[in-house]
Amino acid sequence: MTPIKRMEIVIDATHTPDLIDAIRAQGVAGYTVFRDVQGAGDRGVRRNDDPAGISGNCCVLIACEPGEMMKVVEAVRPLLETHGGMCLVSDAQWLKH
Amino acid sequence: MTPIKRMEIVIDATHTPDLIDAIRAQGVAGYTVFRDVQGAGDRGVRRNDDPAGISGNCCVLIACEPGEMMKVVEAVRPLLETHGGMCLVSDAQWLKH
Amino acid sequence: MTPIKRMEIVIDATHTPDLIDAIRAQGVAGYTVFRDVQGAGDRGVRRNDDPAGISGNCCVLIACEPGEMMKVVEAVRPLLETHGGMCLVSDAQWLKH
Amino acid sequence: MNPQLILDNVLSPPILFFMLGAMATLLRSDLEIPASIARFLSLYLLFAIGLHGGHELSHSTLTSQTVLVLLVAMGTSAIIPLWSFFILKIRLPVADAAAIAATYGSVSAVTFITAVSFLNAMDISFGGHMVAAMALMESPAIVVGILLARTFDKRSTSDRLSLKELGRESVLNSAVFLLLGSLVIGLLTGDDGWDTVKPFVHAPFKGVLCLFLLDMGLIAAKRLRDLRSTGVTLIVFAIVAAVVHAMLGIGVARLLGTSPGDALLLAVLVGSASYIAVPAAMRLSIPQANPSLYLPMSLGVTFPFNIIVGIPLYYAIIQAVWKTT
Amino acid sequence: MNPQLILDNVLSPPILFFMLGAMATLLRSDLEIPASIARFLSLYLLFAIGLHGGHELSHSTLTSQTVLVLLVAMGTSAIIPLWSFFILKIRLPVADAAAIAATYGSVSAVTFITAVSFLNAMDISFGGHMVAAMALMESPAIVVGILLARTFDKRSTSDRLSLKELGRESVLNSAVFLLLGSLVIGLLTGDDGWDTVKPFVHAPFKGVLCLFLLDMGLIAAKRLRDLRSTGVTLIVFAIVAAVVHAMLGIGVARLLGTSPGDALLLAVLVGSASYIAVPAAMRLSIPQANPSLYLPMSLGVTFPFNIIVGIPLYYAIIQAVWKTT
Amino acid sequence: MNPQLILDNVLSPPILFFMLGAMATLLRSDLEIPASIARFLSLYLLFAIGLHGGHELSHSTLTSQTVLVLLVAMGTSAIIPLWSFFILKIRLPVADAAAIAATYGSVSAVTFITAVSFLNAMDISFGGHMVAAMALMESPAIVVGILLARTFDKRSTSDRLSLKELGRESVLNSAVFLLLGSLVIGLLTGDDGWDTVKPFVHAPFKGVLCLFLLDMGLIAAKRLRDLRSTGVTLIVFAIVAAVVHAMLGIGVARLLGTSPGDALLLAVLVGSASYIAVPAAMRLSIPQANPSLYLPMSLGVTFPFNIIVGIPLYYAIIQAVWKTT
Ligand SMILES: Nc1ncnc2c1ncn2[C@@H]1O[C@H](COP(=O)(O)O)[C@@H](O)[C@H]1O
Ligand SMILES: Nc1ncnc2c1ncn2[C@@H]1O[C@H](COP(=O)(O)O)[C@@H](O)[C@H]1O
Ligand SMILES: Nc1ncnc2c1ncn2[C@@H]1O[C@H](COP(=O)(O)O)[C@@H](O)[C@H]1O
Ligand code: NA
Ligand code: NA
Ligand code: NA
Repeated sequence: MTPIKRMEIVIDATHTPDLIDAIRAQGVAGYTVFRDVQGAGDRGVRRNDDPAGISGNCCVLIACEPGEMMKVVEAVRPLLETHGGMCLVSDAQWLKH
Repeated sequence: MTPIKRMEIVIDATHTPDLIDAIRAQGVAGYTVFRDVQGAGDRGVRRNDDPAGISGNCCVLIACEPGEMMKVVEAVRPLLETHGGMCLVSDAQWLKH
Repeated sequence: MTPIKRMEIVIDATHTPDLIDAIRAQGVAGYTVFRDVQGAGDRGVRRNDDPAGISGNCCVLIACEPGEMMKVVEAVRPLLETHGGMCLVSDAQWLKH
Repeated sequence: MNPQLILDNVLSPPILFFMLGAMATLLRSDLEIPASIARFLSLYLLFAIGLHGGHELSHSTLTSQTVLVLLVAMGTSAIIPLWSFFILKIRLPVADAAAIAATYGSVSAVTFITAVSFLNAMDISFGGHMVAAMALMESPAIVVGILLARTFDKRSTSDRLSLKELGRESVLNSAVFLLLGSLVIGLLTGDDGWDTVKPFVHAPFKGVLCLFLLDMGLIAAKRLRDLRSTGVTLIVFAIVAAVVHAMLGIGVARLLGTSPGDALLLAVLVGSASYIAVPAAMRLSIPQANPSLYLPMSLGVTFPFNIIVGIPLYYAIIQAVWKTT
Repeated sequence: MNPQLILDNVLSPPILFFMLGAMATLLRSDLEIPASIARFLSLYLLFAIGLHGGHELSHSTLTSQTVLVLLVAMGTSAIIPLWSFFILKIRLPVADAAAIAATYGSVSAVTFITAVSFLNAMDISFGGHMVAAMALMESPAIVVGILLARTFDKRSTSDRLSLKELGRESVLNSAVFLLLGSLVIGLLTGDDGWDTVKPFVHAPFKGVLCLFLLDMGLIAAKRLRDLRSTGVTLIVFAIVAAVVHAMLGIGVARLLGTSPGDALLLAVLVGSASYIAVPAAMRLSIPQANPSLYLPMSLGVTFPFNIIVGIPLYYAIIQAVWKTT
Repeated sequence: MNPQLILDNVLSPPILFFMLGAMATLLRSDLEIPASIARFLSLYLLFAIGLHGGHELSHSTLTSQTVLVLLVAMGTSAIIPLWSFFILKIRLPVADAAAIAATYGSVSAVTFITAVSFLNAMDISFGGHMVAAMALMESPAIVVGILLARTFDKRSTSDRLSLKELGRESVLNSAVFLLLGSLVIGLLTGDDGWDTVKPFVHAPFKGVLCLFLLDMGLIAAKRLRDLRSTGVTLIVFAIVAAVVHAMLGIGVARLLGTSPGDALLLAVLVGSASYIAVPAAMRLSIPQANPSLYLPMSLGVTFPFNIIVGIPLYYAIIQAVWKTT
């Protein structure tokens, strides 16, 4: 097992494709997406219930090399600034298989 | 990035509104809810498959200030005592944006 | 609160039952399953969109005793070797209730 | 009793799909209906039954017999939990006994529908007010169940429980609310309303029921498996309660002098157990009660028993009784 | 004005289900339609409206009046955002003003359908080209809204926005794309195509609409609650805009000499606000705009106002005007 | 060959919706059908096809020709994987070759339905036993594919694989199980059963098919994009296999002396590739095989080729052959 950075980003469902483009542009090829996530934060309650599909969130989980972490964070930051959301980073071990 | 406590609580879908009321009452305004989660624990397998909707779980993710953490935990505890479920707490960094 | 190992495993939806059998065989009775998860990794993009249901992932969250961790990891490893996926392990505190 | 009746009943698509679903579980097929679809199918059924019942009601005149049937139906829903509770309390904790009792006081809408199909297939008429009877039988059982739990074990009910909450659980419960709401809308909009919704709620109804029962078969077989570990007593209760309560329903119907069709529907209402509205209400208001007892009993035992064996059995009895007297 | 019209309109199943949904939210019932189902119901409605409209179009001849109506419809969709923007900008940031303006320039397909049902129920005829008018009114408002935001506040629009993007947001937006696509398919396949899809898109349409409106009632009541905290000005705007724009629609219809049926539909198109296509486009292209303003205004205020009060009110006015002259 | 045939086929709503979906992907629209809905639509189609086929079967008499057609159909499903495997093995690892081979031995239910629509639109009759042929063609290919993988590369198949497992994968696979189960129920309940489910499974079928194909168009275009990176050889295989196998089907039909309608259906069965049942089974039992080869080939190439070009092409050939002799 090797040490790795575990990032989890909650963002507007509408802007998830932009987020994925941004992290892919940093060379990140592995990520996991949880759809239809609800929540609340600075911009109020997001119930994922409207027919336009703009009140839902996605949660994107990224395990990346400690060295890559900061550039991913910097790629994500402008999106969160414009669209809201959150990004948490923690330490984990990656099972090599 | 600032240090933060990352709490994740798995609870009965039926009682998720109570959980959210309880954490809101502690001044927590930010949380993320994953719906239609299945699982198993002391109370057996929960397949999220019955028409009454009582066999599903929700997972609630809360990033809160380290100082707030204990009062949230105390607010959550009685719910878990009555209804089962689980609460994990870990350390993470929060991306300020 | 007691220290605990937090494992999260992303695997092919098709093979999730095998994964659960494998961890149950190690005496793990508690786990949480997130269905309909999308992602990308070594084996390409998994959009969870085909009618055969083979392009989706599941994410399984397991909180287990530090002592049990390695045997669970070893039980999981062969499945990840054959089917792909990922397994992260981190430290957390478990709220006793 | 006529075994042909059971066979005819079993050889209808809804029952066969239920059995197909159960087979899929037993043989470990990976067949699965997505959870959101299953929830939608059950919303559709409640919506359709409500509108249909409301429309039927808008045509039926309110006789004193009708009123009596409605009152008696509500009464049994309130009384059944009482004896069930005291019998179950011998073996089980208060919370579990109360929750199971409430489950058996209430009704299963899909069992009711299956009985309606059975009557339709045999060209036997029945009154439009029976849907109203069904809609009215959900709430009393919930209220009585909660009161029993609260009386015999204070800690078993949810803290926030007030009288206001009680009313809420029993009427605002999503299943009860949708059923009653659709019933009232069907009643208010009468024939004109019915004409606009009929192609959606009437013609495809049986087909949707087949898919829903396929899913119920899948689930029921899983629950039955879970239940085996809890011991056989509860399985026995789940069958005996169905038969005894159905006999009660038949007896009452005879006393009230209803038609055989209405008698079967009353038998099925009294003899069935809820697996949507009441379990949802119990989970909220008696959280101490173990849902892996009350749900599997009603879904995994009473429900299949009633739709496969119960309906033709009760009808055979009704035929015998109505003939002799 | 005839209060009977309002009452008749309210007593139709779709409106009653909308109110049942709103009641469920207000009384805190746990009734809920799964998100994926709600999205599917709205896809179904767009698919059905598109095919139906395409089929109607395939029968109607392209007169100069028809062309004029289509052009005027697109024109109002482009012009309404202009004045709305400058009025809203007095109180709101540029991004919010532009997004709300676009929302009101565009149309609500379900309001349109409800008006169609209203006309059908009263046996009043209308032209098949009105669905095309609706389909064409989504995009201009989106384009104008984005251009306004970009002109008055560069930072408010998404970086990647080019002219190509602009076209994309307004036409490839999922709701617009499905509606236009189905319309074209309906037009291309004519009567033969219609015969094969009709049993799916026509007969059950009203019933599906009831379920969709039940969900809209649930959501609208929640949004209205959210909106209260933002102050009453926007609620007032949401009602005044509906009425003023509808009057504009009626005036234009009168000038063009349309039938009363077409006039009502034009009034409803001009007077309604989008809650699917435009909000989705605004979220993408004007991310700075607060979605908890533009969505609740159109979904929680303008939409219920139009379907409950607006439609019969506009029609009463049309009757009066068309009679007098 | 008559280009009008292709055009007529393309101008039907199902094909146009498939193309609309593909266009949405190519133009990067955000149109999307929720995953649970797509899964439900495919369950509905299997359920409906099964019941319909069962009902047809209950009317057809079992002639020796019918039996022969069924046997031959199963035979081709078992034999096609053999040569496909050895051809594919030249370029691909054993696991991939075996999985693709199984995919092409089996059938695509939706291609079959599209061919049925084509025949209906042209008023050409065909035998009720062809649905049974389809249902019987899923399993042999799965069994042969697994055996090939296991024979030529022990490590490629799942450890737990026993003969019992083999039967299970091929028959208890959710798609096969639902199709066969519905077929048997349709057969058992005959006309009475059919009457009750018909309004749900028959009338709206074509409309649902349109929505399903819209989704398939969305997906197929994505897969085709993925496949381009793997090189053009597999794309060529996916088209050549369709045509060659369809010719085989036509040849066999001629030898058996079937009607032109049955010949087209046999051609389409033999020439199509599975994208539901077999991929699901391969993922489980040959986990080493890369699903981003076998799924995109059948879903992104063979399927669109068959429904757009193949069906009219095969029919033109059948017309020519049946005329000359
Ligand atoms: N403190 C938090 N803990 C967990 N999730 C959060 C938190 N703050 C925000 N979120 C998530 O991020 C989404 C957008 O947040 P915001 O932009 O602050 O409204 C919310 O809807 C939540 O799902
Ligand atoms: N050790 C565990 N690891 C992960 N999830 C758990 C664990 N224990 C319980 N859970 C989750 O919490 C739910 C309720 O647990 P319980 O009350 O123990 O039955 C389960 O259905 C699981 O989803
Ligand atoms: N670095 C990563 N971070 C997050 N999720 C990943 C990562 N790598 C793989 N995954 C997940 O695991 C699944 C299978 O991965 P793979 O076998 O590498 O294709 C992917 O579809 C993702 O959902
Ligand atoms: Na009962
Ligand atoms: Na408008
Ligand atoms: Na084939």
